[in-house]
Amino acid sequence: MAKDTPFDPDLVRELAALISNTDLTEIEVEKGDLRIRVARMVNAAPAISYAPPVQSAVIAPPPTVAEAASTAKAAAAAHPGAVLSPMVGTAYRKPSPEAKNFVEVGSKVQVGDKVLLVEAMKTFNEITAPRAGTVTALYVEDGTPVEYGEPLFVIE
Amino acid sequence: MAKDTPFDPDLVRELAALISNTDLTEIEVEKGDLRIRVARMVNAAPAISYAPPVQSAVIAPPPTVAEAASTAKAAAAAHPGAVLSPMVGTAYRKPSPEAKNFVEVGSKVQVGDKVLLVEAMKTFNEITAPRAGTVTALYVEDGTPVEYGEPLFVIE
Amino acid sequence: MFDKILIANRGEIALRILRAAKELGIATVAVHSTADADAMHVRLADESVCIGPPAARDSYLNIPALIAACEITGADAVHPGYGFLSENARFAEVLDHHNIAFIGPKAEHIRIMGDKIEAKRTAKRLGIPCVPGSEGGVTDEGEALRIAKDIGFPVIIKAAAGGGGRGMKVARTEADLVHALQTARTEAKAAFGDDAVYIEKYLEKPRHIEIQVLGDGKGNAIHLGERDCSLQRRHQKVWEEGPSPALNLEMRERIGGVCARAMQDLHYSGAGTIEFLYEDGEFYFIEMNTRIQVEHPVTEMITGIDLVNEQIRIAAGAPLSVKQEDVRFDGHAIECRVNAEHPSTFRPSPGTISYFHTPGGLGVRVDSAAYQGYRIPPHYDSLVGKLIVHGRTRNECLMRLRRSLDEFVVDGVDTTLPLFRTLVRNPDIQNGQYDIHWLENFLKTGGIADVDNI
Amino acid sequence: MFDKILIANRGEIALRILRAAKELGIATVAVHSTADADAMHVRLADESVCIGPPAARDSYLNIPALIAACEITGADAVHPGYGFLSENARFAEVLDHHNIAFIGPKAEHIRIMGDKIEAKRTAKRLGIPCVPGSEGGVTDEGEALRIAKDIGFPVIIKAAAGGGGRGMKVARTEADLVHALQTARTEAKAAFGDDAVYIEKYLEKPRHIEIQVLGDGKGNAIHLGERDCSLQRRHQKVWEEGPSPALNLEMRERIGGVCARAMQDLHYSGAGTIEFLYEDGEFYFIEMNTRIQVEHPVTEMITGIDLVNEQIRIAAGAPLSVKQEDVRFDGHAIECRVNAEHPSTFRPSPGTISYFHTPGGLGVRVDSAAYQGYRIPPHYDSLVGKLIVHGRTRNECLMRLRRSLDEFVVDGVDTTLPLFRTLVRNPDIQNGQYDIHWLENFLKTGGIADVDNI
Repeated sequence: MAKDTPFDPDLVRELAALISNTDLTEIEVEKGDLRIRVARMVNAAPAISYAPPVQSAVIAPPPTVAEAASTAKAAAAAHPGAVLSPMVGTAYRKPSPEAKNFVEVGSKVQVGDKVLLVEAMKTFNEITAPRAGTVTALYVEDGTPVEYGEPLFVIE
Repeated sequence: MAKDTPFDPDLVRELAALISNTDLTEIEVEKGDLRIRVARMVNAAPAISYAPPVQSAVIAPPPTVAEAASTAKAAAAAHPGAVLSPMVGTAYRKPSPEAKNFVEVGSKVQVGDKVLLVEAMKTFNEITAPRAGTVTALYVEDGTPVEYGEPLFVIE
Repeated sequence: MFDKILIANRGEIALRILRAAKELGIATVAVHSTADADAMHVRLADESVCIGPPAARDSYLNIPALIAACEITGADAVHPGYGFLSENARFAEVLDHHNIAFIGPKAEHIRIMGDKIEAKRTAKRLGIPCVPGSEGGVTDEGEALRIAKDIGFPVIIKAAAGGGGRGMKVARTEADLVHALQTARTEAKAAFGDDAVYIEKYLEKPRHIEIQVLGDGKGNAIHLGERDCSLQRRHQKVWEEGPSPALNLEMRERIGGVCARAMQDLHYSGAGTIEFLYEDGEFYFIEMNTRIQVEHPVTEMITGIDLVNEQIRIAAGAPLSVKQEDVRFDGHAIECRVNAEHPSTFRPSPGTISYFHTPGGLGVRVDSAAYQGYRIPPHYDSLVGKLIVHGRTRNECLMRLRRSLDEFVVDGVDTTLPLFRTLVRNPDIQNGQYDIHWLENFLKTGGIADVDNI
Repeated sequence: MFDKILIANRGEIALRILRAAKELGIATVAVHSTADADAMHVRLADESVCIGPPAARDSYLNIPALIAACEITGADAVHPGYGFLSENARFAEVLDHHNIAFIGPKAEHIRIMGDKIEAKRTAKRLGIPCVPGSEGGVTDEGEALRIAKDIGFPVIIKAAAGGGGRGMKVARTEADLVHALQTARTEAKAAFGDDAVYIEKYLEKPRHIEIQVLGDGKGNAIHLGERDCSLQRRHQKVWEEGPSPALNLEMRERIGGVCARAMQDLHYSGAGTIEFLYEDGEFYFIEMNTRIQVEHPVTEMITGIDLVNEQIRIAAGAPLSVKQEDVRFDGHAIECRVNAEHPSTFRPSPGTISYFHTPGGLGVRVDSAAYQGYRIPPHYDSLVGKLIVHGRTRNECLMRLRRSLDEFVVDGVDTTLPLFRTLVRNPDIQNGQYDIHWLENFLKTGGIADVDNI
């Protein structure tokens, strides 16, 4: 650095590093006729963000009807191979109590194969495979309630 | 650390640790010709910031009693040479209606010189110059109301 | 009493029902579309069920989904709120078929009152005053004159076959009538191929006054006085109050008595509202709503009676909690419907509420499902909340309303709060001098043009 | 009527006064310390004046600053709220000297009731029941027995010269008395060099019951029934309700009548509260507060009378707005004082409110100066707000309180909301079976230890 520079940039950089590594917002140094002051505004970033009432224990979301595997399910809903329930109702894995399940985890399915039934108002709605593949997860037991949009199974 | 470095980074780090472990927001150290000042903004942290009701036109702050020059005054309150009112009351620039003003803008004052009177409950409280200098601004007219903490004048 | 009520609605009325159920110690099920997963009543309910996508026909109007939701949660009663399925007789029947109680009147009464012609016929039979007019089509000039004299001028002449304003003429004098009749018949003939016309009493500056009723379904029924809902925009009520500035005690008791007796005769069950046009001391039946209404808090504030609590108790077979002679009207109440709309253009303003602060203190009630950070979905109505204020007198009520409106902060979306801040300061409103055309005229003449300065 | 009222207070009561003034169409001046510049009532007032630094003695207790604030704003009346200068007779006199109305009683009455001995003497003279006991010191055994029999057991024996518990003995029987008297006299002699003792009725499980009064200063005065404030912690009221679960109509009318007549005799002006201990059907005067009280909304909710409005009107020379025979008690009301304190340790928790959502709906009132983003300063009391709930019956009120408490969200600081959620579910509270020791015992025995799960 040239002799006639009024200050030493390296010195400022060092101060900047110091200020970053501490929680200081300002450093001022004075020695002889030299005086350097560095500052940092840490709250510059956030615009306004709002705390939703869900923060409070009191107004936490209530249990959904299918609470049991809820966290696993929440993740599952985002799975690209997940099939979601098109309606609220009761899910069945077989056409009658005596029959065997339409599919099991590991079953290979073709497009249109029956996988589940969802009953609402005595109407049994067939849930079929939207694509060919292997059933890698099943989130409902026989006779369990399902909500609209709840993940039922995964085909991969 | 090289001999010619004007400051000792370890010293700054030590000050940073000190400031973190106390509830200080500023430390200034002066020894011989060395002066180091470190500061920290403690309200910098919060991720959540709140929109105060002042945003709304409805719950805007009401006019203060001395609305007239309010924006100029707000700036003035931060002026290092500003003298703030120690009480709420009515400000007077002269000891009696016939007398002349204690000071004018441009007047030179010594420590203890009378600058204003503030009256509350028929008691006239002298506002004197806290330092020597020149009166560079006067924010109150004779007989105007002042609030506690309101800037009265500036001495530079 | 019921063990678990499913709330087949959304928004502030869903929260209102939840509150009533909680206060009765009854468990609650909230149902919601995917757009309402964050709703306040969903958060507060004991259980919640997602019943479908945002479109109401696939969720809140989806009967199979609602029945399924009852079955998987074990709800033994459904409260339909207002709108959606609240006046759907088939829904009531389907619930009955599934042994689930419908918190509302009998399906038969919903059906009768849902049919314009049948409703008017029933009202007449029950002694409820209707708009007087010719029984059928009139073509004869002499008969028309006789009828008009009988009714009293002004009268309106409407094409019997028609609708939509064509062939409608107002006659204010006998001389008018002959000319109006000819014109109306000519127009009717041209438009519908039929020159028969109806003659009816014409109301120039009516008020909208409605009577709240409660029946136990076993022949006991009472009235809870009136609400004046004349301040409307495009047939949407904006400001409701009770008692009406236009009625006195005697008129209230007369029309209230007529309505209560009619509901006794009908063996009506639950809460209902009989709507009238009112002019020159006379009432004219418009329709009956067989459900809780948006403006029900006005009546609650002046009578102290919790109408949703009554609905639930009646549906569970309990008797009415009060007798007619125990109903007392105390003070005055006004409700303002705060919508997420621009206060002068009324353009809907869905979006996120960035700041929400409700007024408090004596005589102030807020019924709102909104909260800070709540996103108002664009799929449904724009009601953000209702501000209901009570005072010992109408004047105290107006002054309290004024100060409450000034405390109410809703940022992030446009609301109609500035409209109400204008209305509460208007001399006509302060004097109670308004009819069903007042607000439209006020808005048309720029009453709230300078809204940004309010 | 006044043109402009200066509110010489802060927090929720400052906002309460502002609301009453606005509803009367009177301009308002908020005064505040530098710590309260962001207060809600400051934002809502027509004018504001900063009167000093945070310390109350330099701001809210600073009489010259308040007088100066009146003078520079032209306020013609001052409402002192509660606490601070509200029971300072000199402040009332100084205001009078400056021709500014003090919204409160005459200085003379403030002074009398502010002096413990003078207050009791005055109460006795006015026929208000006091704790019966010996007129002066007793040393004779026979006299002691006669007095004790006269009063009825149990009695408490206190050193006439003493204080602080030394020389205090409770005697439950005649046999007890002789022994207790000896011990007390010996202890008194040792401690104070004087063995004279007082004998007084001993109350084992009293309730705190207070009567609200209003007088016009001209000899007219009424009572507005009682509030039961027995639920206290360290002599701080926590939960107040009215009517008291312990009183019936006849007892209310009897003690209310005594208080109203006393205030008539005194020519008392404005609002006041006569506080009693109550046990076994008898009332015993404690003190009279010559100001509005924190718990005044309980009375407002069951009578419909706006007490602050009355205070202002009376101070302006208006007559009382109601006669005794027009006062009706309607339903039941409970107030919970929500403090920024840990709900079981009661450690104050000043700081910023990061989320604030108040309950709404029928029968729910919130009196609070807090808002989201508000920073509770550490300099003053910790009251965040008051939740007041009304119901037609005590049971309805309790159920409504329960659901309201569950809707109330205050994040960012600790509050006593969990304490109230526990209390409202407690069988003793539900049955109204509590005395002034109940809450302390409940807390001592870990009643709210598991607070984090509430």
